[in-house]
Amino acid sequence: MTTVSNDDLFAYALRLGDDSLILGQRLGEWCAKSPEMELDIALMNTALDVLGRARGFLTYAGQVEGNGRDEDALAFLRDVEAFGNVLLVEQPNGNFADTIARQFLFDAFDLPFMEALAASADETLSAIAAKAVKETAYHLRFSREWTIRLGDGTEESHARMQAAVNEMWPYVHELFEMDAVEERLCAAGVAVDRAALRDRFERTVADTLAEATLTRPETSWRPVGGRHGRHTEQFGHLLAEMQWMQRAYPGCTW
Amino acid sequence: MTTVSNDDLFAYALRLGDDSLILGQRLGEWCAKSPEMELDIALMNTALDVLGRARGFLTYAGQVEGNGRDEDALAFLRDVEAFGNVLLVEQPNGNFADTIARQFLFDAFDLPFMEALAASADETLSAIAAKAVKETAYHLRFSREWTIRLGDGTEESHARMQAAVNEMWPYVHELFEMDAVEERLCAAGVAVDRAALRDRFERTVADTLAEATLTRPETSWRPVGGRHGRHTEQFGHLLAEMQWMQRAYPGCTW
Amino acid sequence: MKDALSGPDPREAAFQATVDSEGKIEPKDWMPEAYRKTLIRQISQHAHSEIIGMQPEGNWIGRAPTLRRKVALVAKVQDEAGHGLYLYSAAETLGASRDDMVDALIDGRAKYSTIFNYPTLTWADIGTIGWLVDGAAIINQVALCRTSYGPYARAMVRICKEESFHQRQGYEILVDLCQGTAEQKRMAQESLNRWWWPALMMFGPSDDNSPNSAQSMAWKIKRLSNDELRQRFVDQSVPQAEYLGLTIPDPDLKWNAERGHYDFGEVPWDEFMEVLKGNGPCNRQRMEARRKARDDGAWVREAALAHAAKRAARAEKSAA
Amino acid sequence: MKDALSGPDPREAAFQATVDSEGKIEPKDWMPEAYRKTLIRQISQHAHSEIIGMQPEGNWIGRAPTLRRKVALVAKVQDEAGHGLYLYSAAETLGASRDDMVDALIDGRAKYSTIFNYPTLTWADIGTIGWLVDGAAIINQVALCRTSYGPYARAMVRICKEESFHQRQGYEILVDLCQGTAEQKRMAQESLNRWWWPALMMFGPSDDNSPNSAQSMAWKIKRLSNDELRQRFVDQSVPQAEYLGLTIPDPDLKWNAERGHYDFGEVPWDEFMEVLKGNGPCNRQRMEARRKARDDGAWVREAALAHAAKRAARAEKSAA
Repeated sequence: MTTVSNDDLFAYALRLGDDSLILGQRLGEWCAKSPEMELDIALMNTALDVLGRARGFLTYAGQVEGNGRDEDALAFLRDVEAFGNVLLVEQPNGNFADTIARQFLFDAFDLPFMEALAASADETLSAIAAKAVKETAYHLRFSREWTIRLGDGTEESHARMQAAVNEMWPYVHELFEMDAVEERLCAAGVAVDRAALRDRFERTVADTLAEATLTRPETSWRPVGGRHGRHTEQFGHLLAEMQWMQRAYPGCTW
Repeated sequence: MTTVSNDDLFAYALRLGDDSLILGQRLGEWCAKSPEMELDIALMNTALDVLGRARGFLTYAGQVEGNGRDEDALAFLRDVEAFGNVLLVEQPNGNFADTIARQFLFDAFDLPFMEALAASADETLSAIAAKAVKETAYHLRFSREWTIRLGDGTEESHARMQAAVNEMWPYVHELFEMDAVEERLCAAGVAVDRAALRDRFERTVADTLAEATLTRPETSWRPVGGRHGRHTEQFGHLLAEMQWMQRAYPGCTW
Repeated sequence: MKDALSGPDPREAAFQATVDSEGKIEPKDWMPEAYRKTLIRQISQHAHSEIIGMQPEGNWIGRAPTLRRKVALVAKVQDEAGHGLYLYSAAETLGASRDDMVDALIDGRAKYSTIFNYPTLTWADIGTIGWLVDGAAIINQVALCRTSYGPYARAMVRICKEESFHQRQGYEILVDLCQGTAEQKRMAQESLNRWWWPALMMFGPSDDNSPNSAQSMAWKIKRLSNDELRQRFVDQSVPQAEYLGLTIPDPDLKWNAERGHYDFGEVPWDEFMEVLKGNGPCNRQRMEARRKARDDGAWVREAALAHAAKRAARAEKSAA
Repeated sequence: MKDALSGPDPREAAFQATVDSEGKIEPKDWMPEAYRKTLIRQISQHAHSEIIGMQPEGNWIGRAPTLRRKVALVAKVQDEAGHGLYLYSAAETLGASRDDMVDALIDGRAKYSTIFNYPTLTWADIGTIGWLVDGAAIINQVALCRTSYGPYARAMVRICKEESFHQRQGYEILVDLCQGTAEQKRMAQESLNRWWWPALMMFGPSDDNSPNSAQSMAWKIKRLSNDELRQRFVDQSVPQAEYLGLTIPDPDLKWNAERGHYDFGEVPWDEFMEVLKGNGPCNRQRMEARRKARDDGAWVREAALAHAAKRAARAEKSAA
């Protein structure tokens, strides 16, 4: 087995943490705004799960890096170009269908991903993933059911759900992108081979869209760049909000 | 003539600066989003004018304070409770009618206010106000005309404009509020006697609403607190955005 | 139902006997209409307070200063939504419908705690809400754990446990602020200055001005008077403020050895009445946010119903 | 219009003679349909670019780091809106309507400069846009000040002056960053890394792949080829980057003493084609924002028309 470089491991744990953190931040924006109080609870629940794993990944990233940065230093004291999350998770909440589409596409990827990561040679990543698997199975059930409910609901909900899937779809490709960091970690049995997850993802999507009477979008646009800090313009506004306290009151204990 | 305390003068210049700054910040949010490109230009133009006088007032406040704070330290390094602007100017943009209502009510007050301040015994305040008078006369013409156009336009625009006036109206009362600081400065010929402006304000409003076929709202709600740092919940979000750079990169020259 | 010809309803006497002997009234038991209505009003107000209370705290989820605090805040707000639902269910056991109750809230016919009409302006407010607002709520709710209506009493037992946890978390936030920098401590003090009096108002008008209280006490819906609860809250909060090193913004506050309680100044009842009338800093905003959530989500609820109907129709067809 | 029976239209010869002798074609002059269409396409694209270009810069108005910079940025974006209107007017002298042109933009039938499909992620991008994007625009526009269509040429003269001012402001922003902290300088370099190649693409495809260029050159709509303009831009930018102490992200960039120009690497034309097709990072977002502004503002424009009609009717009535 190849030796794993700390730089690679740091980058990997960081980007996984960022995916979870930013998704959690977006979900938190739904608080007290959902179509039903039960949905408020469900969305907060998903937010809690992903924020929980964000804490695990970021804490681990900080340990691996060894420069004394903890989860909060990593979450609150980096600027846009240092965030490695995929563009999908930073997409604005839009209407409820947009949020469900973002969540469903993420979950459909995330379940096989976390299952595979649970088998990682890295014990910390494996432990975080093992816990995440159960949570994500639940998230997927929720987002899948709502995709179906909205897709096969009223005319209006069908149109909105289809528009939402169309809007979010281009961003799924980045979920399967491997770079040199992940290739090396994958060879070492630490990182997940994302390409190998595509079939299962496509089956989940195909089944769900069929049941939801929705059409799989075909677009030639495959935006990437999130992994290397090239985010959307909305992302800076998200950070301005998320990081406000640590930026305005540096060096405090909260 | 009474002597003027630096504390009073600082507080006064600061709150005038804050009124202008926060209104300018809100207007800037319209950039590239207006109903017509000409309106983008007009709103940017108003933003430029009020930001310009914000610079004047805040720079002067910093000089009077004498602690080395310049306009940027004052604009970007205070938290919510230290801002003294009225609640009216921090109200979210809403739709175009909401912005016009906010602007019209502000301008209808601001023109007599700036005219009176131009006669201030304080030369700096007087000079800023003298310049502002011409600008505000133009702002008022613009916001008044649009109040009329929307009020006496279509059924939809009438309903929206009336709703906007109703929404913004409660906040006008704070514009006329005098506290001990202003009473003292007023006695010294430095500050404007706000109460004395009410008649002219009411006439402008009455004329305009009549021409716009709109009704003057009657509400018992007269929210205040902005002068003493008790703002709305939206205000913290405005600051998080406005202050991002100075907070994230402290001590830099830009 | 009372029969005018036959004198007092014997069921009413039985009901009152159960109440007097600390028994619980259950949904299927007979109860006076006024008791039912009072309970529905009180429980639904309590539910509304939980739901509206999500807004001021939710305002800081995006800006919580650490991930640990962010997670705790999300969990807390989620608990509040849960409490709201739990309480609406308790009210439904009395024959009220949740949709009607929510409509009454949004139309302004129903009330909720005036405290949630104040804005959260700084992070310290999240601490203060936990400490004082949840603290006051617990004092109310502990008393209600012995309320005469069974489902409400049981809801209170469950809710009290979670609220205590929330209160501790809130207080901890303030401990961190008060042991932190001068700026942090100032933030805590400024927050206390804003929330102290509104927190005292949470117990309702003084007993002299609380017309419904006597009947509620007789029915054991209420177990302690507003002023008794308020005194309990003040007595509990003063040493907590002292530990934090914060000054309660009441010049009349002082220990009264004779009474064995703290004396305190007159609550600004004018402000209370204004907020109650709808003229607090955030009344309009809170209602507007609730209305917007309901209206923006209408298509989602319609879709869920339509989908359920389609499913049911398909199931019927395949069963046939 | 050409008459098939009578050979070449003599008006066409007169037109070409005017062009060849550096005369200006004016709105009422006869001109070939293809000339008119080419101009409408080019001027409206230019107008669209000004209007769409407001978005990436407008994204930083709320976050400009000083009040001076905020005011300058608002003024700049306002200028761009003015340029857009000015250019739409120039196109209208050729018989196009602004509404049609804007509809074509929003429907995706019309193009605008690909550069505005890149996001502004840091404050440094505001500097870089001023320096490189306005810099490139000026090089294009200086050449266009001598374009054969009078109103367009005059618009360019006016616009060029303001753009020079904008470019200087943008460069100054970068000077401050590059003379600032290490973090600021890094921010400037990172920004340059993202914008350099997209800026080079602003001059359009290389001459070999620019089929319309020959006719445009003959009509003196265009005065210099894409590659000539691009070379001019590189030659101008390299010493400016050197002064800033920034590295242009092109390993092939080097001075060619023989040519008296900088050699530079191959522009990533694949990316250019993708962005042109609609697949840049922000194409969808830019169009959506424009569409939203148009749709959200429809009621305002309708109200203005309705009010104007009411006024006119009242004026007529009182005149009668």
